Amino acid sequence: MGNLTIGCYPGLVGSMTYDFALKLADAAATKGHKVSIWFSGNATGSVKANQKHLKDYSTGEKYLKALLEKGVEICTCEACTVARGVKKDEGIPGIQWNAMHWYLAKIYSADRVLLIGGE
Amino acid sequence: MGNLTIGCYPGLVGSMTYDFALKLADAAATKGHKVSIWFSGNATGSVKANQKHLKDYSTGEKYLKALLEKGVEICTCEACTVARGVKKDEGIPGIQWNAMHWYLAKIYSADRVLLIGGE
Amino acid sequence: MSDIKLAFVVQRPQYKGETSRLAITHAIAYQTVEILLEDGQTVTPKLCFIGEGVLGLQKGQNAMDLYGITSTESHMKNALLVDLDVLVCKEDLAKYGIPEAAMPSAEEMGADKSIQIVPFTEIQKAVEEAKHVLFF
Amino acid sequence: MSDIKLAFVVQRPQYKGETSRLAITHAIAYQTVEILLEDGQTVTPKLCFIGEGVLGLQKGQNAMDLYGITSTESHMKNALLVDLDVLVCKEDLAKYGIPEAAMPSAEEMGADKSIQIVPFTEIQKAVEEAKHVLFF
Amino acid sequence: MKLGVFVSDFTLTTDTLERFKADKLGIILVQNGVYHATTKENGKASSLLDKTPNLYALSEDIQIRGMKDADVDKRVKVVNYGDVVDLIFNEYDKIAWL
Amino acid sequence: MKLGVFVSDFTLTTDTLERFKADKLGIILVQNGVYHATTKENGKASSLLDKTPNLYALSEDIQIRGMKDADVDKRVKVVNYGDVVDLIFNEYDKIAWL
Repeated sequence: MGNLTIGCYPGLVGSMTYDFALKLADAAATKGHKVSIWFSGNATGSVKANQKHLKDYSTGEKYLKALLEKGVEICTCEACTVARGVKKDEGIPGIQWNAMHWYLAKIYSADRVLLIGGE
Repeated sequence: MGNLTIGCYPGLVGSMTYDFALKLADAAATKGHKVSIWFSGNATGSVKANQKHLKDYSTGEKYLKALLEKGVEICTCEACTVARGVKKDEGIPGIQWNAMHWYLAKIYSADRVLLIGGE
Repeated sequence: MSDIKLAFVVQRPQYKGETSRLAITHAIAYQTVEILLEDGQTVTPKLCFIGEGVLGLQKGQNAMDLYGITSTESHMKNALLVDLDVLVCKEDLAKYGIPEAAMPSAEEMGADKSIQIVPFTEIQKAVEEAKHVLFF
Repeated sequence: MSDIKLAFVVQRPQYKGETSRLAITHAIAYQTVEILLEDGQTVTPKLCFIGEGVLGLQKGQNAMDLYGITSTESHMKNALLVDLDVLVCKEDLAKYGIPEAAMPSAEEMGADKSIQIVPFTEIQKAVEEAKHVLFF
Repeated sequence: MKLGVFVSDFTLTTDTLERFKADKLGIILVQNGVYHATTKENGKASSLLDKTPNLYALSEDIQIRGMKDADVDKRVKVVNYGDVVDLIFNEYDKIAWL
Repeated sequence: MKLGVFVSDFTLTTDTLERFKADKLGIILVQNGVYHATTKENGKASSLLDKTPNLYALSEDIQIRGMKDADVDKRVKVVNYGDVVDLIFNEYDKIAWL
């Protein structure tokens, strides 16, 4: 089994690139691979807890919690997140908050790296 | 003096299109024009209060408050905002929350309309 | 009694960011704007699709099952149900080989209007006749 | 003792969204990653600019006064100060008429490294030699 | 190198894919990138399909747009998320999202 | 109609500007759009500058990129935010952001 590290930068709502990152992570974890996800840029807004799911908008919370339960490690860039007004105690429990070197450390042991830069 | 309605959809951080919208609104208000701003899409994330201003990221709060004081009307799309996990009591005071028809109503009396769709 | 005409022009493909979808929902909001206006004041958008904006309008979309969101097709039907004029550029459908029969219809839901497949000149006219133009 | 080589390739212009700037700051983070790794484990990114990615790298930027944010120039200097290899595609600078002398330098701040203006083949080589490649 | 590239747009704004050489190149069409597999612009299939015999398109992203697997150019293999995971791990050693 | 258009990118992904006709067209270059005024690709000025004599570029967006007003093509007038407001109200009746 392999080790996949995904960097995801696009925002939660709108582009569905974010949804792609989560679905890919889920498919890889389901096959038994070790998966970690790094959020930076607009994606960091998605770690806020208590997202209201309207049917016209993607939502992340339910899927993020399911991934955490499957053993996927998820970390958000702390600076990017607080710059968007989201504080740590407002975040989804289980998601890590760290600096960019978290991503590089995961890359160190990854077999495959996918950076989805977005935009 | 004229009446300018700006629709702003891009996010607060990163693209600086958001900054453009605010600077244009400020310049128009300074010249005595009546200005209203409608936030939809990613821009709605910017109405959250207590944004931490790091020097690597645009911030909206200070500028939004200054615009409100100059008499600029600002309104965020409620559905877009709650979909991003921001609740009304977490918002910057003075910014209105309403549905998309708010924007159309402002357009009704506008002399000039600028929609910045972004992306 | 006065009406303000608007042209909403969608020039980017559906399912590319949120903006192209917001064009449709913002146009639909013309139906409820009366609560914020005086009697006799109206706003009338025409919703126009050009260029890659015509991509992603086809019927048969499966967005709710696959991504948990409302499809563009469903938004288009709502637009027709509230009597919006929806213009799709004929030349651009042809350019991308999209059959005109693939456009959604809300006829069976009781809509009086259908999507109007028109030459670009009609969209130029809608833009000229509008007081304001909004590009998405 | 093992090092993982990475290639960060910036292909979009600076000041276009946040992604191109995040490439630089993420590369700089290689300097502090040791706190999360075992002794002797290192990660070494090469930061490469191609295509429109070379736009917005010029010196003389005035971002703090005008927009209240750190300039790309300042990030580039930081990258040099932490000894990153920064490769800028020679053909693309020429294509856009940007003089090589317009590239920022951190020499007066004590940096040992300078921006390396290299033919595209060198960037292809960096990508081949890397274990992973990240496009921004 | 064996490079697997995700293409998520129809109109590409960079020529990156043209420039890098790979011993083995795979193109995985996702999101609006699937139009490269389903849509002929002015009757002509996308030139992306000439770049490599290793072409894939994500089924979910075809279906959400109201198209069917049958609309896909014969050179392109329709895959699901699980297939994409296998491609990433088994067929390519570097992965890029352009 | 008198149409004032904001252009905020260097590589444009739509041909909208080519297609609509206006009696008077103004182009206001902002953000990465200012490269149309400052940068010659392969020695050639942007074809956008041939579209109309009414060309403007935002000074702040030139300066943030390390360029100077002197780098701007002579056909383009450098303006500030206040000037843009005046253009919007006095010179054009419809405004677009492409």
